[in-house]
Amino acid sequence: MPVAAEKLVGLREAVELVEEGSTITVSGITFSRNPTALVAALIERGARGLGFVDREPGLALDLLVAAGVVSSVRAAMATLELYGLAPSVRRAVEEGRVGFLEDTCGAVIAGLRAGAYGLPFMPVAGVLGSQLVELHEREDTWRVIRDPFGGGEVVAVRAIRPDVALIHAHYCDPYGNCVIEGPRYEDELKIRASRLVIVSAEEIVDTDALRRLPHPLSSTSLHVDAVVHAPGGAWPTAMHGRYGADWGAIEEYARMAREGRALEWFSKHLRPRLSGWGW
Amino acid sequence: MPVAAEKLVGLREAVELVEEGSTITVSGITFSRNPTALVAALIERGARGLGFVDREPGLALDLLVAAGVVSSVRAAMATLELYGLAPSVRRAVEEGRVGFLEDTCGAVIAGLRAGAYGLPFMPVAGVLGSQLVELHEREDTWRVIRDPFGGGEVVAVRAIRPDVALIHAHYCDPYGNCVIEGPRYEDELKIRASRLVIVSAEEIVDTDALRRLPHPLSSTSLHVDAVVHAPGGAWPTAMHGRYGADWGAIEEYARMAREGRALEWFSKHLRPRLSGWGW
Amino acid sequence: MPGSPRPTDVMVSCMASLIRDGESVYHGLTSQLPLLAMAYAWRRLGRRFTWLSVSESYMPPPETVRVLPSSGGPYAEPYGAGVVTTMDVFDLAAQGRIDVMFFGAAQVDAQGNTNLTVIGSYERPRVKLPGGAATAYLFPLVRRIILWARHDRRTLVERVDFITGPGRVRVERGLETLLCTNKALIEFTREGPILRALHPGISVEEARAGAGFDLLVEGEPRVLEAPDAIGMAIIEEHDPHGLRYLQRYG
Amino acid sequence: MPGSPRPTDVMVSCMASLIRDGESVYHGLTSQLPLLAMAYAWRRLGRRFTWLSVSESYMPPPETVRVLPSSGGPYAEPYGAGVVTTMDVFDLAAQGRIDVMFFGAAQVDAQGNTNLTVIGSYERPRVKLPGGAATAYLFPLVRRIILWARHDRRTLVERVDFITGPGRVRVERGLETLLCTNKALIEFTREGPILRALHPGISVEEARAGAGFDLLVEGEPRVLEAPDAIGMAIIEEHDPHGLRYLQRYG
Repeated sequence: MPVAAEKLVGLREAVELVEEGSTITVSGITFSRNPTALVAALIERGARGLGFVDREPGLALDLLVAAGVVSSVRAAMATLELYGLAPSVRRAVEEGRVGFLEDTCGAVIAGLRAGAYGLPFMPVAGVLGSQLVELHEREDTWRVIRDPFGGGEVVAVRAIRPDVALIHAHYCDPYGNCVIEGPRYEDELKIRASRLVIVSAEEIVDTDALRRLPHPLSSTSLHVDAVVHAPGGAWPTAMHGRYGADWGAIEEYARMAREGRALEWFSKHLRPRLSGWGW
Repeated sequence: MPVAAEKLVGLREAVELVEEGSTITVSGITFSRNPTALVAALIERGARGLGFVDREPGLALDLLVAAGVVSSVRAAMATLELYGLAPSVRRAVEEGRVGFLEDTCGAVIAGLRAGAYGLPFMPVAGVLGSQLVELHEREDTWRVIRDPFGGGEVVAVRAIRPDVALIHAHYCDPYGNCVIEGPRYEDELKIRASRLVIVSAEEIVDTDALRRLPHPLSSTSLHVDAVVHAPGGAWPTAMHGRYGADWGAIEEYARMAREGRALEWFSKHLRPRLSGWGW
Repeated sequence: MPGSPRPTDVMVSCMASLIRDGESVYHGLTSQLPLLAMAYAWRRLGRRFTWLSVSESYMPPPETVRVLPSSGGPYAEPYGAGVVTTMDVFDLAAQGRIDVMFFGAAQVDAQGNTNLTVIGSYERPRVKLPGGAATAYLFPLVRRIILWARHDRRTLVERVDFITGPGRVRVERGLETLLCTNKALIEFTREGPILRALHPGISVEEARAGAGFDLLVEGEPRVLEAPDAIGMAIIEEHDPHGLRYLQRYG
Repeated sequence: MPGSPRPTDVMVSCMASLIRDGESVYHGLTSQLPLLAMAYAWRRLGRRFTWLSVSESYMPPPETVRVLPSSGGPYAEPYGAGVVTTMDVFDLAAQGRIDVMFFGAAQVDAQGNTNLTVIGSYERPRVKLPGGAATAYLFPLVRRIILWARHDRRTLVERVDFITGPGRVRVERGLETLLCTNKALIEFTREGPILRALHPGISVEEARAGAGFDLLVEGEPRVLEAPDAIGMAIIEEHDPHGLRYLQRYG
């Protein structure tokens, strides 16, 4: 594990690290802090057939499914919120082109915690009584076990260890020491649970800019494999403290995706931005 | 659970919340961010026979044991570091006056995580092969179980739920929304795992001072039962960003405690400070 | 001049009325109506509670809350007193310390089970729904769940196609489960679903006709209070563009 | 003029020499010698590694590190590039991503088992030791463990009174376990404890006489390099008051 090796690379180099057959996870939720620059690069690269795991994905997932990059999904919810069901996901699942394992928030968190903590599994509260239990027992992702201390039945969630995490952060030094501000969602767990971590950041800063931060780093160089400078790299989703979601662009996406034209939207709006991110 | 109820109380009122027979935990490690003001108040109140659980306690624990406040201890290590074994703890345990269940850092963390996450237990990596396993199986605090997903044996740690957490923080609003800066140790878990939480703070601030903090709060009003203003409330231990440890006072403590005069030190150094903290 | 209350607005005030002083209240994604209900409860009904959100913004000044296409972004509740993560809230829930949570549902059945997973079978979906998010996790844990859904026989069904949220577990444990529809307020109990209140102008018969399960009536159901002019002004302040009507509850 | 190296200083340079480029290295409490070893490895031996600490200060500029009575306080490594918690490091360890950890021991036996728990029996302690801290947790997890201890027959024993750190597990798994004493460097292997090197002026016989277990010798053990004047100047810069000698390793 090289320490002080600089990991600053271009967008193209970064997404070339994503190997065939990988399962990926992304930062943020629905329309907030999606790693859109990295996602766009993955689409542009022509990646296919990846797995995807997340709690409450939105735009990034729908795009990845529309582009055929992702062919199996595990998530607690996939939604475009007020713009309705995630249209590309819905269509692909209904047509049987994409597998979907529905999860539930607490269990996704438990699985990511187990992955991040280097444990084979974690118990999770709640859940019992939901038919999701049957699905996951069949997939061998959950098991109903007895509390070894006599407290009754509890669901054990197998560790979730994504092959790749695509994370958009506020700032990062060239070694992978990064800081996310505002809402974290489970991104700090995703960074720790994943085998390969690619961080894109609004700003690349000197390590000195991180000194005497009052709060723990979101990632260290030990966690991160590649760093990309991508200002605006969450567009059109929101970036806490920097920019809001671009609702016009998102509404247009929802409309076009419903019409099966998600890739047209990509060509019109996201592809042109790739060069600005050094593609 | 009252929401916006002010929880700002005096030191005396705060420690009166600690009920007989409680198990307590404290913030910080050895000589850093110990909740000395709260500990001093507990001693002055004449509390006796409490349980104690922590990862790497130092000064606070030795004082509590010397004063007879604590009569059973669970910890991974109890040390005065360069000043040697914690003298009051050592003597009390060797004389059979205080029970000591030795734990190990990773397992303390796992137990606190289970407590904080509302789970009956958590698995922990490592540990197998240590004779600590026998001790804890006897106490029913650990169990060696099989990974339900076929990965072999693993130690399950029963949730640690202290009755009371005594926490010294950098700042806190009157409702219990608090912020710890710099090293966290497991304090944010202790806050979440404990049934009753008393926070002393260097500064009491308006809630508005917390707005737009880039990092998550160390505690919210939901977690905290009482807030005390105690500037210098970690003395003579260190407070990140505010004051270093007072090594002269600590060395004197170590010497006097070895001579069985820990309470004399208390009377000389800590008791006089109580009035400054509003006792 | 604020507009007249529509059924959506009555749903907002109905949900708001179910929040009590001192409670801890969380809302999730696609929860524009719960967001409005929380603001309404605070400002119009004077309820004081701990405001928690999937946006991880804690205790935002209710006046600053805005309805946006996402109820989870950083700009819907932008001035919180700090970041409190969803993980943190869900851990509190596991400890039994979260009092109120809101959930939508594509189907709700007589036992209060909800479905957000699939219409048809899981393996061969007729409609692939968005997924239950925290539904399965929180159903057994949260003291009071406030559901909102459309009042028709496609939604209020005898048996859900898939049990995402185990309402039966809640009823068995004595946890409160309430449903605000665009016609009524229903509570799920051991005895069955009880019609607790009606929107203004809706009859018991109409409410029953719109449900695919038997609705019990104890005496005369209350009539829900529609937002008055002050209430509507507040709702419109938070949602000037009427995004709340996009979900077509009327 | 820096002082002459004493056995304690040779222990520091011995521990430092066991850190390799690119590794992740963590030290715990009462670890003034490891702290010095890390600074020495960085500054005198030019090793570049990820610096992690119980003080939760990450990658402090090594020049700014100071030996204090606590190796865990915020002022021993005050200018870290950020806070990285012990929890975070221990999770990395569970994933097999921590390369080096230092541990003291009151007893070490032929299998590399260590005791920090008790002299005598656990139930009736003759000496209640401080406790193993992370010993039991990390022994099965960390790639290379560097122990330090006094070279005498009370410390280097045939069998420890209590297995706090399961050295046998390490040896079986092929994890490296090295011991820097005030006389020698010993490695625990499947074949047994091997005398790898000696402090200047210490003979094989002396090292063997000081151990309560058989020390294997393969050829001629190396002689450890004592810090030179530059090295001593560095050590003294970090520990101007000689706190490192308080543990009485000579």
